[in-house]
Amino acid sequence: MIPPEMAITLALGLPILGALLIAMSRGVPNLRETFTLLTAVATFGFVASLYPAVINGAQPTLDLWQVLPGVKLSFRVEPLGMVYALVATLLWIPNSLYSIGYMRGNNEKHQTRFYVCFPLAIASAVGIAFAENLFTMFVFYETLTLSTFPLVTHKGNTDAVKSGRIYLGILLTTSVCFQLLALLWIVALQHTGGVSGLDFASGGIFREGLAAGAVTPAVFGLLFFLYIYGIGKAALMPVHRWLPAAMVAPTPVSAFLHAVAVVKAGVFCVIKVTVYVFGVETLREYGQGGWLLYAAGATILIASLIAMFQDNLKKRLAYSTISQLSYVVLGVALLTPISIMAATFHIVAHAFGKITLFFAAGSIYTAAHKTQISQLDGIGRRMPWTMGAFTIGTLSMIGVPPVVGFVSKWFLINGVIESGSLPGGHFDEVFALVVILFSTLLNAGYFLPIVYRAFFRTLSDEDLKHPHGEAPWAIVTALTFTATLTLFFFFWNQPAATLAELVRRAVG
Amino acid sequence: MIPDQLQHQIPALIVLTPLVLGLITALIGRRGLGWWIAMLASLLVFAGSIQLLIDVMHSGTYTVSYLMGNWPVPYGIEYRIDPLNGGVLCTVALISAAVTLFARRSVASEVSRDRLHFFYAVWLFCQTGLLGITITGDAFNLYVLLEISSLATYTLVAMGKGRDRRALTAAINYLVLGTIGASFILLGIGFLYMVTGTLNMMDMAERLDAIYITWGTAEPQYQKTVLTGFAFLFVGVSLKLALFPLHTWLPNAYTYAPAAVSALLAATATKVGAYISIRFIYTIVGTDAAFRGAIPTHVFIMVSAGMAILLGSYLAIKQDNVKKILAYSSIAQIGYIALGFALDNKNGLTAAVIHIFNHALTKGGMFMALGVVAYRLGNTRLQDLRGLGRKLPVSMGAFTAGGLGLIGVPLTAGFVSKWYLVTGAIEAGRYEMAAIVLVGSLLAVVYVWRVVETIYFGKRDEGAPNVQEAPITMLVPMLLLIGASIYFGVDANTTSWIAEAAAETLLGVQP
Amino acid sequence: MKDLVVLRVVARWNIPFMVVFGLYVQTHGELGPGGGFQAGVIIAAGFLLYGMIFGAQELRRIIPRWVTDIAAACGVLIYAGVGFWAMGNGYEFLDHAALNPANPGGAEPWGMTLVEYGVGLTVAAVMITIFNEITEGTAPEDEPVNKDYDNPTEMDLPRR
Amino acid sequence: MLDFLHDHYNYWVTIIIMMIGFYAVVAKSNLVKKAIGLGIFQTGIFLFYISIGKVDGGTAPVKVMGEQTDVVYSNPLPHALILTAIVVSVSTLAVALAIIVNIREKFGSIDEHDLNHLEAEQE
Repeated sequence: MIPPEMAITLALGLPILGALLIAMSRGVPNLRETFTLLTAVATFGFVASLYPAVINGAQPTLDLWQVLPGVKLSFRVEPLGMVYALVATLLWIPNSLYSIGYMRGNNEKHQTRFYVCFPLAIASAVGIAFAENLFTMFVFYETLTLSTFPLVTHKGNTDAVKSGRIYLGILLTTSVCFQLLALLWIVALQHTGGVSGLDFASGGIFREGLAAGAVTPAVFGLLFFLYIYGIGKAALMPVHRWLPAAMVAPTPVSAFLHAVAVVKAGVFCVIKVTVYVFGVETLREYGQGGWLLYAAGATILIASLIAMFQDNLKKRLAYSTISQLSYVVLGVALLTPISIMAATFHIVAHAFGKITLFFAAGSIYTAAHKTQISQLDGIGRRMPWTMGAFTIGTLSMIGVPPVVGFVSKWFLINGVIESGSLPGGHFDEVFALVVILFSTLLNAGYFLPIVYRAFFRTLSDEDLKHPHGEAPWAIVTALTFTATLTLFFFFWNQPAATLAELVRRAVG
Repeated sequence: MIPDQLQHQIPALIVLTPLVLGLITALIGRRGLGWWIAMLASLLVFAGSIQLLIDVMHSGTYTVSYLMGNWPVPYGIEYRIDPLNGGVLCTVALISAAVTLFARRSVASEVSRDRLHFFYAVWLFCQTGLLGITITGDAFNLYVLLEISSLATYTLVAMGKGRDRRALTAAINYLVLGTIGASFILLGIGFLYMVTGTLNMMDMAERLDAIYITWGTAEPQYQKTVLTGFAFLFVGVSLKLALFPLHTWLPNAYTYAPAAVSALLAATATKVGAYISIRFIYTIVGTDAAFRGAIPTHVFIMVSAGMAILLGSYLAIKQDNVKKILAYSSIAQIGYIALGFALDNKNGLTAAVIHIFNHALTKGGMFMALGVVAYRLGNTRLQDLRGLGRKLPVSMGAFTAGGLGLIGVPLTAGFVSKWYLVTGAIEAGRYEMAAIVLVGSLLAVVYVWRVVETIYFGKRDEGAPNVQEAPITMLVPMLLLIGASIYFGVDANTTSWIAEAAAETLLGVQP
Repeated sequence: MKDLVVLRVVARWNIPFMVVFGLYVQTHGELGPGGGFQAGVIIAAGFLLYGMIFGAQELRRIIPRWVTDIAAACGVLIYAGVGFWAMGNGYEFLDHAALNPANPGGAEPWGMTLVEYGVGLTVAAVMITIFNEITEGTAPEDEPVNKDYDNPTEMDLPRR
Repeated sequence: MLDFLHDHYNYWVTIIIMMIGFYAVVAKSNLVKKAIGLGIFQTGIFLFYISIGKVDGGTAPVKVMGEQTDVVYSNPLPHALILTAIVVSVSTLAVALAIIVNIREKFGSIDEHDLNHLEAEQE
């Protein structure tokens, strides 16, 4: 058994080491890609090795060093972080495989830079997952933004540069103007006894300060607001614009970063600060969840409606992501243990489903060079694996029973029912229920037509002139793997469920 | 390790070494010896200042004092070092050493051969002045050394004439404004001398304290005299510091000076100005008189600093010459420093002191990176930097890393400064200033990213000259400073220890 | 201007007196009014007068630039040397007691005198250097230094 | 009022001289005139320093030989300081003139309007 400290160090350090090795093996693609795969597998291994300890209630810690007096770069593995870290590192493995197929299949340039930035982003994601205090979380949040910037602008053309600006602009603006401000405000409060410290703590850090009057409820509410919008990666409207913009990136990047690492980092941070900084009970007591419920609900509905009118497949997936992310935020806003659990579980469920969908989109692009939904008539016959996987992903997004998406929706609805004492009374619950149900209809409305087109329409004459088969084997393997996971996880979701249950206990 | 005898003499030697070696350079510096002598002087001074700072931090009282000519305190010139000027001293010495190493190839390409010995002599005089201002405990001595450094600076800026004749007009503008500023400082010191009858800073501070006790009762005219003196001083120092709106000399002076001179000036000259401001406000006049006397100076400073941050960054965005972008960015960064010491609390002051150091590292390194560009391309226009990321990977990488520091990305030195600054602003209840600082870092993103995009995504023109990476003597100091700016962002314990000690001494808190 | 006989004669008579008076001020400086700075300026004034009357070129002939360069540096080095001497002997910089440890008070005038000579040398040399810097290359040597005010050049005209 | 003016006449003189110099610096476009203005400006400050060294009824600060013990001397320190300041001022003037000479060589003019014009052309 590896000592936990060592495992944390390796989970963080190995991707960085891998990035170095990849950078050194430029010019030798096979070696470079072997390193990528090895790093991915090993990193997941180290993260997974922490799992037994965590479910047994241990919380391994690692202090790196003190950056400023009283401000440490330190890590603590708790169940919530474990969920995110496991998802991120597990999905990195199929994604690496997929990247190899995609990058080679499309003859992309600057492949070494691409493979170097990926593990750096993973290291950042693991850093966010395991962060023990707000400072560490902020640091890795920013490094994640910066390390993914070269991936987003990978193509280097005017479009990519412009999207890169939006990506960086929104993520940095929100994180610097809101999150950093809130963070430093909390630091200042720390000096006057308003908060108990920067470390994440069960039940939040504001309890005593609020009770003693060192923080006013207004400031408390404002800080919560700043944090929620400061975490721009959660793509809560109106700070969601970076997500569709980032779709200019190569598909593996979109798939991984914008279905898994980056966006999940956002919602993960939202859950984490709600549970461990502001405290679910405290928020409920001071009535701070209400506005968030409506913001999340509005985001879900508006994003779904926008998605309906997108013809570009990746754009539609992007808006679907925005809406799905807000399910997590909605779960948080309900402020009950079970809804937090639902939110945690949805991180996993959505990651599996959405990465499959993106993989399929990239697969279509690689094999058929198609990006628009209207071009997809009859493609299911030529690419049965891809479109089969796509269908499974779709079902997960909608939340149809034999797929994992159903589980999180189930918990979410449970949460709504349980949250009897929301600030606004019954109206809030009704609103939440309506949002969940209506959005399910919308999800079906914008996903099922794609499936219908692919399988039940015939190929156009134009398409018949350009025959093509499935995408390269690496791509197909990867997407089959994730589709299987999506299905399989409905029946056997023990690890995620256990961890989510632990999170629920930490809340309640 | 060092003989006690020598260790005792370090404060005097720090100023005398560059002065005497500068003279020797002027005498025998022909035949390429000039650079070697300057390098020797810089290294000696750097070693000495580190030793001195260590002495100060471990002295228990946080002070080291040296009496020139062994004259007792109020009569002679005292060199007095506490954590504040010890830190600034090390900053100046470190930057000087690094830039001197950088200067060899860079200056040789910009200044004619037969003037090189003259250049290095003036270069050393400039250092003498800057180090002297920092170390001295005597107000008039400070003025004289300020003028030594300023005169040297005007000359150094004017030496950019070989590349662009606008260096001359920039220099004369700088000279006119700088001299007016220095005259104001002289006048201000005169007023304070008139009231206190002493020029020793500590003595002056004590006598002023005694005078303040009688304020409003026996002799109210003292109050006016002190405040008038302070007003003159403050305006004069602000000119030297390039605090908005007295910054107009700065952009051209930095842009058209030789690359090494820009790096030295940006990293040290204005920082020393900030030091003078802090020294006069906190140690001598005292915040009670300066901020809570008749005039709420700190409000003025905050308004100026806020304008500097916003307008400086905005103007930086509008520029087409990368050196000018950095020059305007310097104006904004000076705003951060000024804001720090206007907040009048521990975190704010710590931010000011630590940003003096952090920004010196970052900006020094970035100007060096542009020095490489100028060395290879002959100019620093933005459009000529297109696609340079592949041609000059090291320099442009350093520039980008420095740019991240300017923005204040976590784990760079700039972040540490902002950390203290915003915390200080919130503690002082100045939420609007906290917001301005954060908006300022976003504007920094815009002007840094404009350059970064050009460097990495731009296409080099057809037929553009093929350039290659700069010689190693230019890369080493640049990487040293940029590396340090990252190191002190990752582990800021030492710098914050010194800066907090400085803030505590200034605020009179017992450590 | 050297063709104006009055100027020439008066200058020739005056210059030696100026220099001698400068030396007097110099030697008298350590205890009374006077000293190196004033002396240096007065001595330099003598040379500058010569330069103005007979042309800058002529001044540079009798005192070449390397002489003033070295004199300026040497003056400061004398000053600093006295200080370093004290340092080397374990005193503070410029503590003149080092010159005569047996009688510290008595050593003071000695130290001051040495220092003042250094100052005088430097000031005189620097004044001449400044004169050289400004005149070099601007006024052709065969023309008089003054302007022909009846025919002003463009530079002299008042500006809008 | 008259007393006020009279008692502080040294300040008035200082201010007037400084403002004359300052006017030249600001209003004159000829760089040499600006430099001269700077010199005048600084001279005002020198006078201020010297005037504050005056002690009522004091003599020159030269030690009076003999038995007298009640001699009042003026404060010599400001004079010493101003001596240094004059050196600084002269050096400033020298540097200014040297730069102006160079400007004349490179631009062919020492008038600020011309220079601005020439610089704008170079842009």
